[in-house]
Amino acid sequence: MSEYIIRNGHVFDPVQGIKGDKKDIAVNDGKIVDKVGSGAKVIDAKDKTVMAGALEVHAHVAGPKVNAGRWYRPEDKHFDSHKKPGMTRIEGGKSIPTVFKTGYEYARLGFTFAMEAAMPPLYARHVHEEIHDTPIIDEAALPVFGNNWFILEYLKNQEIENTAAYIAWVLRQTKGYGVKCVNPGGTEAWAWGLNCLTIHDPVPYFDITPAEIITGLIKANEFLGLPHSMHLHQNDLGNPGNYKTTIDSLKLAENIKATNNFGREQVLHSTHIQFHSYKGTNWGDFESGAKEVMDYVNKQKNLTIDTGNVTLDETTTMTADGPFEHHLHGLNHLKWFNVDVELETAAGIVPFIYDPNNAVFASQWAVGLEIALYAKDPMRCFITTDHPNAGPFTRYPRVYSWLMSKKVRDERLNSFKKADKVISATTLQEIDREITLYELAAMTRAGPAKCLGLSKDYGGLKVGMNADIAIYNINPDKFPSDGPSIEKAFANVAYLFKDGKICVEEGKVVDMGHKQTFWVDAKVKENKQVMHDVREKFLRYYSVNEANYPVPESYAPHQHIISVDASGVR
Amino acid sequence: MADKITLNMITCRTIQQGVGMEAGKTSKKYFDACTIIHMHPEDMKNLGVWKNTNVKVTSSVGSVIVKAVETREDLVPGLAHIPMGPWANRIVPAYTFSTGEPCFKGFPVDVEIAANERIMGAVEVLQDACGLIRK
Amino acid sequence: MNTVTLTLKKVPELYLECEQVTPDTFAGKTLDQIAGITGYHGKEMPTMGEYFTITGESGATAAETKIVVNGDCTKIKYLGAKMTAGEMVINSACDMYTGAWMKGGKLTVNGDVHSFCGLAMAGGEFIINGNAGNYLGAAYRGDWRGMSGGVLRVKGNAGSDVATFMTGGEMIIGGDVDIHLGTHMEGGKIILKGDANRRIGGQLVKGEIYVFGTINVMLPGYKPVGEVELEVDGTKAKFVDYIGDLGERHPKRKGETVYGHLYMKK
Amino acid sequence: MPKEVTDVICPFCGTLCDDIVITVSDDNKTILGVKNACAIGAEKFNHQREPGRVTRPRMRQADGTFKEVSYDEAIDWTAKMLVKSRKTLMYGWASTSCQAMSIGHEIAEKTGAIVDNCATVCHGSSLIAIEDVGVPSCTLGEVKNRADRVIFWGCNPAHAHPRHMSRYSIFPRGFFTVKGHKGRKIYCVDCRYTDTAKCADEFIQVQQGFDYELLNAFRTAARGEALPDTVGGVPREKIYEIVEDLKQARFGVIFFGMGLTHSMGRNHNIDIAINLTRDMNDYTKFAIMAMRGHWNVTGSGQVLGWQYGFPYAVDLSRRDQARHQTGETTSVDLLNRSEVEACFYIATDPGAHFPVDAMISSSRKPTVTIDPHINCTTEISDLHIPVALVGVEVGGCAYRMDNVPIETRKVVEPPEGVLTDEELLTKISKRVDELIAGGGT
Repeated sequence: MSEYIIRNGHVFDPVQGIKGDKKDIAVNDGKIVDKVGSGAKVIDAKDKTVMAGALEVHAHVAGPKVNAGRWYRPEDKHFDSHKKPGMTRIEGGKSIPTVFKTGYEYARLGFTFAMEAAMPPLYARHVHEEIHDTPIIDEAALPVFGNNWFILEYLKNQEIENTAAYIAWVLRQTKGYGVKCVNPGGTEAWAWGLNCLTIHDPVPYFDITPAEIITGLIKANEFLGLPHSMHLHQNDLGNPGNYKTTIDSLKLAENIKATNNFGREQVLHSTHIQFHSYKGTNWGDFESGAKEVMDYVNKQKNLTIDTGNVTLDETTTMTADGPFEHHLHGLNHLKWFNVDVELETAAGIVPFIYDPNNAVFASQWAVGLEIALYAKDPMRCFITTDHPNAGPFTRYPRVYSWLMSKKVRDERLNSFKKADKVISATTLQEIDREITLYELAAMTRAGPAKCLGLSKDYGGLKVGMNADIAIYNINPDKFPSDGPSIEKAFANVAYLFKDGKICVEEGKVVDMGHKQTFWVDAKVKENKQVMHDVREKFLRYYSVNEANYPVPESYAPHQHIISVDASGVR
Repeated sequence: MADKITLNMITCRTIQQGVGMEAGKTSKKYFDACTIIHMHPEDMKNLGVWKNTNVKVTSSVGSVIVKAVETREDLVPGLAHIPMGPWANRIVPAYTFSTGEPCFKGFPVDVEIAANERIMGAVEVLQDACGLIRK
Repeated sequence: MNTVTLTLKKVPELYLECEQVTPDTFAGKTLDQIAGITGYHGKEMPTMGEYFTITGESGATAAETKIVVNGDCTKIKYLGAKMTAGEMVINSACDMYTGAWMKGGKLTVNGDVHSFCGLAMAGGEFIINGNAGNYLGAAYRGDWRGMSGGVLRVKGNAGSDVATFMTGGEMIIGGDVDIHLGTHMEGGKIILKGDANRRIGGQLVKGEIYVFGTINVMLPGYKPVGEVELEVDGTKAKFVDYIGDLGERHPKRKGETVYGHLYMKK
Repeated sequence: MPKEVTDVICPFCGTLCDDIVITVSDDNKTILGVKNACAIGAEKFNHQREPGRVTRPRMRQADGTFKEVSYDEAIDWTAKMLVKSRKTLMYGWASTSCQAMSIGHEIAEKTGAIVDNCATVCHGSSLIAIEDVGVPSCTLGEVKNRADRVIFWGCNPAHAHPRHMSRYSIFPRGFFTVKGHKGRKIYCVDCRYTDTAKCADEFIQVQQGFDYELLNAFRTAARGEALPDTVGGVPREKIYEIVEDLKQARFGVIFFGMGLTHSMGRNHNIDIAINLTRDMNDYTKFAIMAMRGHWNVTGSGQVLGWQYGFPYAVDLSRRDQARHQTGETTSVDLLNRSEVEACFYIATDPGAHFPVDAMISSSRKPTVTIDPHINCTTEISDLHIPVALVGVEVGGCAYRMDNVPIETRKVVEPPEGVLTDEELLTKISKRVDELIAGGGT
């Protein structure tokens, strides 16, 4: 493998505390090294910004509902399907790009890793087929557990060890990465057309509450010592007044300590928290609850969050929160897709237009920015658009421009048709903070890597770490002052190194890299009870045989397996 | 009794057609399963056709010889069924209403007795239409 | 207004896709530049010059440009698609997507058009002096935004799925239509001078359909509520007012449910 | 000694039963017995070793007879046809693996072809409807575990999906459905008194072609509005009675088939059935599902979906853009209008299943057919390339009618020297690359 020396770039690396100093970065054999020989290829990064490859902590990029969203929306790409010159394939789709476009676009934005945020275990093969076909970036997927019958039954009796053993079994069957929990209990209730809107609403038949599910999954996750924490999409998403349920849910993590060998400190990751930070009782008296939520988050060191920034586009919402999508369809009457998945979960899809002329959508936009701007510790708050729910990930450069420039975001804020209403319902106008490049590196690189338990090799530029490096045409000393220039600078990297290879050069894909699928192999003590239950459920309730459930090796030809051993835990 | 009667034609799957298909398109099972027209007894009476007699079925696009049979899957008078296959497709109008789907179900056909006409084989019935049979 | 005249030299072997033949693309271009514009013929990308004799002169803007197309255009797609201003006259029948996504200007076809013409039309005037095919003024697949503005006038008959997901604008059909007229309509106005086959206004949320002839089978979701005297496209007549589709959702305005209306000439 | 292979997936219909047990000869070459499969599935496995199976490509001669050629010659001929043709129809894919499809799409993108699958004459209407109005659905296990109202509308699983009723929809006992059939009310709506109708508690005979009107009446009745005396031959009282019963369901499901997709109105019949399902979700829980035919037609839609964003009829002829328009880029329309100048068929038999006019048009173009067996299409093609039987002689991913992916299993070896779809397509793709690099197009 070739050697590189990236010279004279402004390096931003929270892992080493480097804040824009001019530094050379040496690369050899896929790793960042001390020094390289004189034959190393020189990359001139003068007047450029150098960061580690970014990590996407939460996006819907592969799997059954993502794909349904693609194919049932031909109108999303009828005018947006094209092939760029070079080695790439046809790239299609605005709100839900095809796998090819997903890989290329992430790479062009400087990303080297993306986490698929919700994998129904029964559909794991589908998720992996798409991951397999997504070029360049490394990916992993989180199986959903919050409405799984095994989990509901074990946690009803507080059987943490059985819960953990079952999780370990599922991770192995599905090549999954961690524990995702979406609208705990609410999605099972949805199988009867119902929902759980607070964490104390009982789940029909199973006689358990969302609070018990959340607590139990956090404990099981720590029992196993997984690299990532429990990853929660809370109850009552998107409704005015939900910030109380949000804080109630976060409180469940109090006094639980992270137990793992990966340097992860949080026990709960609360995702797209923008959608969960609303005050008021209806859309008329709606107000931002970002301050209240972030005050709590800032205090609690064992929490991480991601934002879920609304980008004000036409997009496609999709979530395992089935009842929410039904509710949304009732509001906008656009085509509704729903799938209930036996014993496990559900998913819904509805196209959505975040019209900036609408005060509610403009306020949601403001809440998302408030979340990030109120975050005291950028290592615990990550920027996402909950792609494609609040907007497509391809809009990250625009989100960055709003966060990094008060001028740019105030221009947007003040040009809303209902600007007065948005200004009075939120506190955004009062916030002067501008996210710095160093903070951005924490919110998109070092932070997510640590949160995912990958900080040993990813998210930084320390010697020995993986050579995933993004170089932007940004001179920190002359940071652009207008929105379009900031967007342009972040939209196409000057260079993207992935595993020490140049994959993107001035926005052009030049190499497909060595794409890997990450998954976690958790070892537990032999658990006869759980294996009996598995056999029983497959015999009686599943529609596939147990032997046809696992994801075969061939689906992930380049695996990056992270092993944990919980067989000694008691 | 009429020389010919007009019926509403549908072409559908049957399990025999499915088995025949998997046995091979040139198999006897396939031939037996697909070279039939299901008719209501009343329509057969009107036409004066005995069961298991060959008939000629003609639509706007062409004709095909098949064997008239009764079915245990009851039809209403006026409705007829030929299992899907190359024989049925000799008479299925290809017009799709710009939906991609031709008119497999619900098109008018005339049925007349053709007791002495031969039913073609699966390949033959297609090759014949395509003009690929050298006479 | 300046005029560019295209005369077809040879009928394409496959179908020629000419999205670029609009006043918008031609405006401000020399004849040589126009001749150099490419279309698609399968995977080939022939120039307009290969297929057309091009004469005349374009205007500085689309609004000042008129295009006249002569010759047998039955195998040409996308003529006038996405035009926003100016004028086009096609003295031939033409194929799919003629005038699709049209936003403004005037497009006249002196002949028949195939399917998907006037698709999602948003403005302007589109006149078909012949028959139209299926999905006239309908939405593109998957879209809930069909024809939303402008006037689309057909002298002859139109096919099936006309004006599906129409949200605005006006469509006048001189002859008959086949099945599914105004399905999923949520606004706009359809005037049908001839007869309709079946399934008129199915799943219609909002909008008006006027029928001068007969409907083969009326949908069960329509209910007569009275008679009205109306002047429709220059004709004064008595119509029976049906509301519907009663099986579909309907918006409310000031506490009152807003139904769609199907007016049948008495 | 013969051995048993368990948990085998049946590569026949969209039910994708995964509990088949196959007895295989000691040398892994012959299937000796099939357990658990329906009559059609069993026939498919048993047909694997038919006498006289073609194992080498065959090229049609001027006199109409076929001559055996080598795989290399066949691959070269195919690649040249694809590179030369300005617009090619690449149709089929429903009976091959997702992995093979992927390679096929790459070829299509390079050579400028249209990729279409068997949905085009089957559930294409359903896909249009879902594109238009979405679909509330579920997995088949949900039906087994929860459904207490099941409607079969214009479908006949007794014939087309023989084990559907016993595995998922009528008879099985599930978690919340311990009484099995007794706890479910089964409706069948059809224009014929089918064998499925005979299993139903209530048969509603609708006049052929009046499904849309009847569904419109169901929706109108659900909103408490007035109805005419009869709709599509069904009395008004019956309609009200059924709608009220459906509202009482705890979990209802509608299965529909080609009675809706093929009849007048096509996609609109499904579109309105989906809207009825959506309406029912205002009262209770309701789902609707297409009874997909070919075992992996759903998979083709999925792979096309994630690669290009459209479920079928994907036009890559421009090579730098993917487009989709049913009615234009669909196989039958392309053939009717002679929009393509070469045909490439794989894992399907349009000769048996397309209307004759479309096949007459096809027979006048250079045509390659890739199929394990001789079928109607192979006999009007210029070239027939035999391949291994996917799901029997080679594995690969398939998607069930509810989109659940299942990896099919290899149970026996293919005949000696016969390539798999994946191997063959990879070789064609390579040859295409060589030709293009050599200045083909």
